[in-house]
Amino acid sequence: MTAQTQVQGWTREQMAKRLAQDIASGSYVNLGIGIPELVAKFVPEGRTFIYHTENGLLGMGPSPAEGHGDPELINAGKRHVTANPGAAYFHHADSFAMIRGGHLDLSVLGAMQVASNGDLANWSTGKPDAIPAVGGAMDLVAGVKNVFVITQHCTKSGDPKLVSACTYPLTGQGVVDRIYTDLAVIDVTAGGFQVCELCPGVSFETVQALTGAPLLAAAT
Amino acid sequence: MTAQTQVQGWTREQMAKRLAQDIASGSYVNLGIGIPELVAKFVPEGRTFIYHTENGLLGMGPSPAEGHGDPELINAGKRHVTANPGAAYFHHADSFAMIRGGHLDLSVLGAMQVASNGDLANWSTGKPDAIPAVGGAMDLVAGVKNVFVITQHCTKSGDPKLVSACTYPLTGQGVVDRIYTDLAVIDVTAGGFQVCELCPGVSFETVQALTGAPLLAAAT
Amino acid sequence: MIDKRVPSPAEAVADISDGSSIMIGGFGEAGSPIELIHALIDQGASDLTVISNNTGSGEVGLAALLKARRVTKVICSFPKTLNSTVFPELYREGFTALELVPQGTLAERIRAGGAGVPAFYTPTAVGTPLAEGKEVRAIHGRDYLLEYGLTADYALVKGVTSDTYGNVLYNKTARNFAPIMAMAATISIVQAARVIQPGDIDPEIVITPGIFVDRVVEVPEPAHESELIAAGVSYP
Amino acid sequence: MIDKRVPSPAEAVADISDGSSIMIGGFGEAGSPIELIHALIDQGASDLTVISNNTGSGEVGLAALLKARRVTKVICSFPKTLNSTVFPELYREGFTALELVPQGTLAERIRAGGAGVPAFYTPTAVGTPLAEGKEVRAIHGRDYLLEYGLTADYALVKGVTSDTYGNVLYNKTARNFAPIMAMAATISIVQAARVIQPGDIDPEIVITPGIFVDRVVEVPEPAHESELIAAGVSYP
Repeated sequence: MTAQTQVQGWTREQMAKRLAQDIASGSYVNLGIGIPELVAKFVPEGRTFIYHTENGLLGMGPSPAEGHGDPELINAGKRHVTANPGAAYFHHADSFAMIRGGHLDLSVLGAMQVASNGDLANWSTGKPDAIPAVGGAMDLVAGVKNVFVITQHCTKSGDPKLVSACTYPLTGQGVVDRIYTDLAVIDVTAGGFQVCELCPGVSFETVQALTGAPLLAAAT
Repeated sequence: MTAQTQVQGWTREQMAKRLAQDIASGSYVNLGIGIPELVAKFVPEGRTFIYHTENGLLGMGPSPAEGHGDPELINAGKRHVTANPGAAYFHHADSFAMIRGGHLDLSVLGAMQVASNGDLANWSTGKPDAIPAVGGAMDLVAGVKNVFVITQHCTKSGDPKLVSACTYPLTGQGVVDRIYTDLAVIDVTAGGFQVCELCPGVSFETVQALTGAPLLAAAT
Repeated sequence: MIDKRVPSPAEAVADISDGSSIMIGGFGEAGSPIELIHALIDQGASDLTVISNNTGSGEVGLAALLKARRVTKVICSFPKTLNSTVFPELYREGFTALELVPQGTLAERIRAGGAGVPAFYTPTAVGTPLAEGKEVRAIHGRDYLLEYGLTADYALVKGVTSDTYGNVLYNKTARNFAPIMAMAATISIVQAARVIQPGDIDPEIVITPGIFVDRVVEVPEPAHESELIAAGVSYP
Repeated sequence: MIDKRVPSPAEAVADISDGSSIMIGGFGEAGSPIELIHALIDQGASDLTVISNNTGSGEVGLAALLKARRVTKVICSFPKTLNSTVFPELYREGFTALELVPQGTLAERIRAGGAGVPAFYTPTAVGTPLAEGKEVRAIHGRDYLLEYGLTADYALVKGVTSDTYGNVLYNKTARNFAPIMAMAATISIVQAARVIQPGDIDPEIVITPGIFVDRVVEVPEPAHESELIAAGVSYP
């Protein structure tokens, strides 16, 4: 049994809810596939977020009722979605102009590894037999104003995902601003990883032990 | 009295009508300001041309009845126009994507000078006190598949406009395919200017005398 | 009178020759021109280069074209999809080569190709394996990669409505790559559920102006990839 | 609730400071945001760089802003218009500098600025005086110029309809530079004849998605430059 499994951290939903607290009302947000999608379930009272999906929709709404999906109204994860009032459709070059041009406020992505200098690896294991597939991840991290990562603190086999240097192929260099894990909220600062908030019941030392790079304590 | 004024050449309307004969049905055409605009009056029987105006309209129609103009429906010359059935509006970047991307079949432009290598000068006298203004001319000659010039053979003071080398600032290098003047239709070939057709009653020698570069006779 | 209609998907793709480059619209199944792709399979052209965001699912549409061993190269951003087994096999076998391009770079390269922009700089993929072999240039203090415009011999795209001039409207997120692919291909072929007369589309709402379209074919009830797969279809 | 409305043109332009760069929509009078420009004149900011296709006519709108000696540089393609005397005088005097850019290069530079493309190559102006000082690069055997993306602190544009999220529709050829300027400016300000609620515009026909728009001001009966000039108006 690894160290991590002994720690009772936040659930995925709690991680997503915690992240949503940090999004300002009126933000334009792109949510990646997987845990990032859960963030849409936790819009704080009184705030409005507008969701962008890179396949060509601003103002993406929730999934339709089962059986009411339109195969031509999907999100980047190719799931059926809906369009909210005030939505707009556009083609791919315009969609990535929004991304690359810095018009989106926030990109929320999963990660395989994040380095203490903000490097992100989330698209390939680099294994020779892997079919490489990148999608829009490199565009998002290169262009969006703020990049938040949401991920389990460690891999399934217990290895740290927060590391001193990524060993997997990079998605972007120095692009991650903040990381939300099951154990903590961690900022990427000029000095490296800095704890912003610990999951209740989880100690700084525990998080440090499960992190592959030095952690700075929360600013006081 | 200059040589030119003794020659009875084609009228502007005749020049425009002659040029229109050389446009294939279904062509996408951009007409410059001045004599080029007259071409639209002479669509040969059975053909359809679609006119592009670079300020954002494909399918431009004729001028509206006096007093029925919309100040927000104008052509590149800033005159009131109409939109034909099947028209489309678009923004300036898309409009010049059509031009630069080689999607237009024909650009018809006026000229101050055309050189025998196809160089065109039609935007500036280069005089120090002139207010330089270029508009879309350089984009049109760089991008459109075929460039036809329509112009009087000589300037008002009788100087040739067809020359061995332009003395005015260039609009583009080696861009003109064919020239329609009041005296002749002249191709720009690898060997220089070549007469394609003479205005009835005008001799090759007369045209040569009024041209500032050697003329090749029409191919037989 | 200008009329870009052709009677059938088969006639629309009849002249595509071996070795052609073909842009195929769609993001996943949304906007995938299945009837045109199936006509291309029937037609038989091979050694094709396909530029498309994905590589298809199941054994219909784009995946079926691959399975028929007609495609020797794909340029795409995400060649993995649910139910996608065809491409991985061809790729591992070495039959189909892959040029992997970030999605936004792919879109911008296609748009550039259509707009007569031969090359441009982008911040995407700087410092990653996908920057290998590419020119890096610092502009205003930041590094960018040089990327080239992308054109193709043909584009196959799916609209919802077109007029006979080739002015096209799309359905929701099925729009995706279609407008820029129509710009970037020498011959752009549109399948649309409804083909109407010039003047029947408000010029303010046209998405693809007809100048970018060469052929229009009416396909009144286009198939959806997921429904074909659910029905167990394997084309042909 | 997101609501980008501001009550008046004056409030919409209130924070524009001396030395700002401002993109101003319009091709001739079509799409010229006259009420926003007049509010800017009233506001008093000076030493402005204006990016606009023309330099205005008569002594209203853009020409009036120039006449008020607020603009020390213009970046434009065609600074000569019928009834345009203001700019030529300021230019000859040396008060207002001119960066002359071919119209399509201007449009593409603005679009690039908005799309995060720092620079691109174009065939336009190769071998002309407007190529002086610019990098020339041969790509696939043809020469191209390197041109840089253009951004600005503000954009002032005119739409016909907007919703409170800033999704904008335009009127005919008044669309021209507005959509790309809205993309390229840090703060984009739209005057629209009608401001409606989110959901009142079909998402298929939105021209400028709200993400590119920061402020929307309703100007129900916008003036037309030619009518003001015909009426002998000289602003202020």
